[in-house]
Amino acid sequence: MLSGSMALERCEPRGKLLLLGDAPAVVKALPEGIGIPLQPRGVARSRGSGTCLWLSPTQRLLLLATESDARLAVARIRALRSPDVWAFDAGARYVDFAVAGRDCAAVLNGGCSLDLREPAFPVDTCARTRFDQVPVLLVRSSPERFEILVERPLAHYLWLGLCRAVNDRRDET
Amino acid sequence: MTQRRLNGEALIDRTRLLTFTFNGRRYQGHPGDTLASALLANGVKRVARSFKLHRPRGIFSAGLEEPSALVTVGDGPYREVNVRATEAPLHEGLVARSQNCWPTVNFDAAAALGLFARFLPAGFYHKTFKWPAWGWYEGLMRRMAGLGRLNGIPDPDHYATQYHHCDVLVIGAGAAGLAAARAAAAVEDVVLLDSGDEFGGSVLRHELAALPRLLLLPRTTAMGYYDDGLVTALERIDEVRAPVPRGTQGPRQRLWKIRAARVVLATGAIERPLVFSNNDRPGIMLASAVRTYVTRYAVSPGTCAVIFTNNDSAYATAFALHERGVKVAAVVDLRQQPGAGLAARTRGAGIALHAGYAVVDTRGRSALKTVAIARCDPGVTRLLAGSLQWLRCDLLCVSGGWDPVVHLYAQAGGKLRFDARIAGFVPQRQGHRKAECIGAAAGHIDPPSQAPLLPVWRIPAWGRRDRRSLQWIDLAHDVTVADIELAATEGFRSVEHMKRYTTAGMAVDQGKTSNVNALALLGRATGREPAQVGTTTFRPPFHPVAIGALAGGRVDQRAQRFRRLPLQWHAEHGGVMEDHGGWLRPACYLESGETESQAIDREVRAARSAVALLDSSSLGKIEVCGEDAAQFLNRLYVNNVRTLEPGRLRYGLMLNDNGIIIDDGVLACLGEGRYMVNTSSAGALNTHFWMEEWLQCEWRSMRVWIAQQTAQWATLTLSGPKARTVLALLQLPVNLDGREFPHMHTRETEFEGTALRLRRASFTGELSFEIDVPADRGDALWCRLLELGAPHGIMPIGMEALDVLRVEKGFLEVGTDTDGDTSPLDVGWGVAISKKAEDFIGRRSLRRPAMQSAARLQLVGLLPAERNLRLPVGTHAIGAAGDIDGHVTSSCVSPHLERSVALARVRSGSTRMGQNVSLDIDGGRYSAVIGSTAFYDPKGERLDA
Amino acid sequence: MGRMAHSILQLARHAISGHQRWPPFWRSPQARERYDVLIIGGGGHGLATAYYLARNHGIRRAAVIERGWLGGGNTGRNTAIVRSNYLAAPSIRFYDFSLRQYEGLSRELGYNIMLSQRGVVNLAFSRHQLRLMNRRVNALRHAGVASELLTTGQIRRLMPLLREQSSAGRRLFGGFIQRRGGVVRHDAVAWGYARAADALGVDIIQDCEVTGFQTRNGAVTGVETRHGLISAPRVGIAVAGSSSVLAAKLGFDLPITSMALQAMVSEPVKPVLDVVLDGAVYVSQSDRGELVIGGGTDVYTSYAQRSGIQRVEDTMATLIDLFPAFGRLRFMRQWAGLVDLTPDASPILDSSPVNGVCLSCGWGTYGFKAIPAGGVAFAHLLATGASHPMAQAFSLGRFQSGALIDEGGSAGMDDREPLL
Amino acid sequence: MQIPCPYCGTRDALEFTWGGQAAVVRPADPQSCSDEEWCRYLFIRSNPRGPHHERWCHTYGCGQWLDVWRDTLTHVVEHAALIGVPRPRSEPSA
Repeated sequence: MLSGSMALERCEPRGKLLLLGDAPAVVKALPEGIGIPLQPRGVARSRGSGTCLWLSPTQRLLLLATESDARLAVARIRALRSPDVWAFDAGARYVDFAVAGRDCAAVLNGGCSLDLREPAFPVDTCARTRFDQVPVLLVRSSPERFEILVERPLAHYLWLGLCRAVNDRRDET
Repeated sequence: MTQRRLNGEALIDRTRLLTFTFNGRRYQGHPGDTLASALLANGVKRVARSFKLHRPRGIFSAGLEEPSALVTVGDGPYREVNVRATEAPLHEGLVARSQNCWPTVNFDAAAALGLFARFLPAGFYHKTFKWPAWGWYEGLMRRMAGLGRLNGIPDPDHYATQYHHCDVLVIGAGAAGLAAARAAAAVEDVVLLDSGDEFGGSVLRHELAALPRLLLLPRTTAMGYYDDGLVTALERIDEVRAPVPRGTQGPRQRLWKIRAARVVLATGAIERPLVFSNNDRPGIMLASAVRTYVTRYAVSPGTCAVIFTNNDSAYATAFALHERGVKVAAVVDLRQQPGAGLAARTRGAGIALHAGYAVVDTRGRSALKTVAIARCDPGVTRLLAGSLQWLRCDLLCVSGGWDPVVHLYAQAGGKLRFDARIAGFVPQRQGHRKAECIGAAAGHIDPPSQAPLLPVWRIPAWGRRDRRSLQWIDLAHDVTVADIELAATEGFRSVEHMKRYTTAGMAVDQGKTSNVNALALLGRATGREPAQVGTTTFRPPFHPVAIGALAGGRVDQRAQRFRRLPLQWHAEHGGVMEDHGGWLRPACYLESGETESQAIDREVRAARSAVALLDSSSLGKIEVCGEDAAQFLNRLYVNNVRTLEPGRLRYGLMLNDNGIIIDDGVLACLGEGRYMVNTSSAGALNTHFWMEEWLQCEWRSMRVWIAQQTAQWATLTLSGPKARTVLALLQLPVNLDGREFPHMHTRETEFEGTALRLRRASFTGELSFEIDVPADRGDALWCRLLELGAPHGIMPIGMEALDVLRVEKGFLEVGTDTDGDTSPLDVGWGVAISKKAEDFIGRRSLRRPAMQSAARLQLVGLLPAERNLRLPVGTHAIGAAGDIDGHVTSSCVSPHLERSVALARVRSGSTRMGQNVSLDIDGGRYSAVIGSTAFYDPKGERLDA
Repeated sequence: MGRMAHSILQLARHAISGHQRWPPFWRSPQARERYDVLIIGGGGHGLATAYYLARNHGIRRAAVIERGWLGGGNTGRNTAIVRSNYLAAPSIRFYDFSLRQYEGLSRELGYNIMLSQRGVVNLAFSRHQLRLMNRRVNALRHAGVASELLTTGQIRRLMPLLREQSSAGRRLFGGFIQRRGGVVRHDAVAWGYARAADALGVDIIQDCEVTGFQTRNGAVTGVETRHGLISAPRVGIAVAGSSSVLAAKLGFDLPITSMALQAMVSEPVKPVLDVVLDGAVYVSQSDRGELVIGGGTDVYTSYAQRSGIQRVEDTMATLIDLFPAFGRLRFMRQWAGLVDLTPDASPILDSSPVNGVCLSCGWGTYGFKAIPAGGVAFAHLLATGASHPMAQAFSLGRFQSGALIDEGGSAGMDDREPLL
Repeated sequence: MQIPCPYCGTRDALEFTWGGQAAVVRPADPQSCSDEEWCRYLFIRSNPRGPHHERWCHTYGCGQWLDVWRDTLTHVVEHAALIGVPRPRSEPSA
């Protein structure tokens, strides 16, 4: 939906891969060219081969172009039979939204308590946090654009909340 | 009606007229007016009746501290009660009326209470109304109490919430606040908020708006200071416009939650009145408020004024009135020596100055007409005989000094001290980084007095008659000097006791103009200085907040956070969606003209005779992997997990360490060190949380990884004799034959290019297949199965049918057939447990005497003697001695057994098979036989098929 | 108890004299050197205990010492609700005894505590909840405590402003009511008991903080206070949220966690709610017209009698989901009490590991409604050394034997927040 | 209230779940301990008024359990660390 300078949209489905394991083992298991973030809240972008988000010391989420990419990756890693790296298809688990525009940070602050000013939350930072009552995963893809990943069962509830947050700023614009 | 509008500059737009009504009469005002200034401009004096004694009251202040002028504003759904007339901005068509009076504010029947005032001292109701019981009097009391009347209509407006981070938060845009904000904004992110919207006037405001790192929040009032410097503030967005239909506008108000590295409180000070006889008449106002009405709104609240003060600041009011041509009859100053310059200037203006005098009484039934002044001794302890004289005036401007607004400072944990200079409480130390007071809020009242303020908490009454019950301290709650002294006499020496006993400071204004007078007088009555008495706690909010604003966006569709199934199909096909453990799931599917019980019965029969399709997507799906996964699960579940082979399933019970059942589910071994745990729907989150807690906090050396994959998968359950037939039509690359793929086994395969998992687990007692597919494929597969199964009589079923099926089969449901006191021993797991060698969570607790007791409630089946009597869940069994013998936990009339069956927890039930229990249903006694819980297909041939 | 009886005549007489000669509610005595029984904690429980010690057991050489001002703890910080609609038999018996005492208290104390038995209503928002309620109603009926299931229609008549179905999917299935339940003017309970205990000779000493204890071979001999040492062979501790702090001074720990219980009031309005609502949100309308709203506890240890904003927001969201018409009403004041929670949400009324010291604690969020029964039972324990028949289930030993009293009704684990 | 998560940085307390007193030792062999010892482990807590050593989980964030040193009177969090990571000496000890 559009309102003033704000754009709120639901993103196209993409492949998602949940990676469990300690960083070194995970790096070893992944094909060449796919980097993973080592720092908390880090985002690693690999040429062509998608984006990897830091979720926790032992969890990362790999975003890939298509769902089949993700399934292949799962199969490949399973094939390694490593007891220290585990991969799960998470393509259907999350729904992705994006909010873009000059006020995007303020819109998110309509329900999220984080400091989203650029110095505190620069581009290519991700964070798990909450928007109102909903656990979300925020990714800042550009100074004026955030992606919001949410688990499917709460996606509708979150969408209503984000629409509300955009509307609530109408008096500003 | 007299017009009291003055000439000279003001912050109102004289070029435009606004029409409004008050108590049904039409008046006019200007943009920029508040309801209060507009009423005063129209000469309206009486606007309200007091809370307890219904005394006529007028406008007392010019701000949010207003104790008296509370009115009801707006009509229909927009009606708002207890609005301070001094805060309500005027807009075209505004409708306001007095409240808490009948029939009118000018003639209020309840004012008769005044005659009995002396019989109604503080706490009088505690000393009376005991016979025959309080209830006899309460109704009347309740109708008398309260102020405005709610319209009873849902609030049509909506409210926003906004988090904000900044380096410096400045509260209050007076001179001090403006300076602080401008200085900081050069180098830091700054927020400057103020209850008004001037920000030092249009010029300065323009300038400020241009500063890139400064955010201005007009019409915003700080409400509270919470842990770690979280400041909440309420922005009144729409108050300058007339109400408009919902949704056509932005939010009505916005609740800000601001986190600042530094909070600067430039919240100013509130003027304190003086306490004397009959000091509550309409026409008696705070001196500073009168000044505001004159200079800001160009309104004179009266035609002839008297100033009554104990400090220099009120002289400015005298001069302001004088300069605008309003007659000032006299300045009455309690001090023998006012500031020299002021005295001269007053006399120079031809205003009579009575130094060393006090206002000792007032007259005027409907509004102020005359005031009596008398000479007093330097300490104002007594009045000099023969010095009494009456002055005609319709406006009395009082000033007893100033109280810094230190509410947020105190909420931030700042300590206060009593400052004799201003006879008020000020911040103890400066430079409090969390919340620093500056300017008047820090006690720096300017202009600084030439002559010191003379603290006088109560003016002696003239004559012998006791007037203490006519000397008002808290105008909002009708608390008088007599009430405070009564509290002291009766032993309520603590300021908190006095507050609760007299209710001083507990009204809507929270005693902003009365608290210090009240505590000082309590001190006087108990021989203590104000400093020793101390203040009451400054509790948030500083100023009342609409409940809707606190609820923010969590209304209507967002009132509850329910989880949604991945399938949209249900609601569109008659599914009755209800809350099941936080998920919205279909209770049943209503076909036209059907009752719920008919629908449930139809669904049950389909499951038993053909095949049912159930959306089980909310089933918890937690993947537990790693070298130590088996050992990990073996410690968490009552069952032996080590012996679980790949491709197999096992039912599991999970306890807390107190030995109580907290969840059950099905464990699947998918391969070497790979397990899938299917928890109950309600338990998915808790169980995952529980696992992580043990892994991270207790068994940190274990090599285990846990993934909460519940949301990734849709789970569709085919259940019934024809389940296999229908599933076969999908032509999965899996041999579905019962010998190849028996009960309690699982398979992983692919379907149309995506992963698919099959489990032969059954909660219905019928041959069942649980099918997992990625959540976004759920809808498609569901429809496909309905299509393929149609010839075989497939039917979607809901939770209620499932409940009947599992009760028939005698499967327990955690949280329904168990409660916070149920151990596995109570549900027949003793033998299984004794076979397990290793320890598991909760095992030790089972050995405690109370858990071993033979008299515990144990889960059994009940067959009522009356075959068709459906036992209400919760029905109690009564023992021979009249003691409680147990209770029914689940129950249904089984369509297949064609009789009523029930699950129940019965005292030592497992040892009482075949015996009768006596059930009490609404006083009637019914009998039932205790038996096994497996009513249907006890051998399990159907699900093993 | 001549000077005890307040009455309208007395009120009139004092009105003539300008209310200047009312006797004080209680003396402000200096602590004596020794007492037969010393009660720590001048809240409802401590004061009631003192009163019943003197009245039921003739022990008048007793004192109540209070760190601050009497009734300043949870007694003055709760939502003032009284009810006995519990689930477990021992709880029902105990709390109903308490309610019966409340019913006669105004006359017994000669002081109107303004008991308003307007009925306490619980609501069920799922079939499951409604079934659990039926179990509770039957348990109550079997214990001789009247309560009834309510249809949605009956609830509609009791609460015309209640919204039964929300567009979010919440739906009302029914509820149940205990008509004898209601509210009391909370401060009056503390004041009434204090006044009555004082009249029977009990010393009430305020601003008297306990700094330590004196013991000789495992038995208490006295209490050290800001006002010096006070000797007593028997000491009763009734300090709610501070129980663990005093226990630590005596060298033992308790199965107790102290948490902040939030409460708030709205501005006063003419009557809009004539029953007490318990459950999704705890709300009633005071005789002054304010909505008194219980906000639930902050789930972490806290001794700060201070409240956060999150709880208020959660509570208000629930409130206006049920009563959309309250949206424009303003919330006026918030505060927090300091509650002492046990693992099974039931109290501890028992002697302690230190001889002579007895405990009345673990009242959690049920303390106020338990005051009269707690006072009777604790007085009995202090006077006889044996636990009162109706309080035997509330022993310290139950945590060892496993005989917990399941009042939480929860399946052992409170609802956790989700992990993404 | 805010808690400085060693991974995610300082976050509002409403992202965390409280886990009670930290470092409560579960008996190595529960079967061999007395009812009294078991009770102590299950239920008896220090519940101090002032500095407290607790366990919190960053549920809405990284999902990690943390050792937190917090003052129960002021709600000030003095330190937060990963479970098992000892608290720096410099910190005033709880």
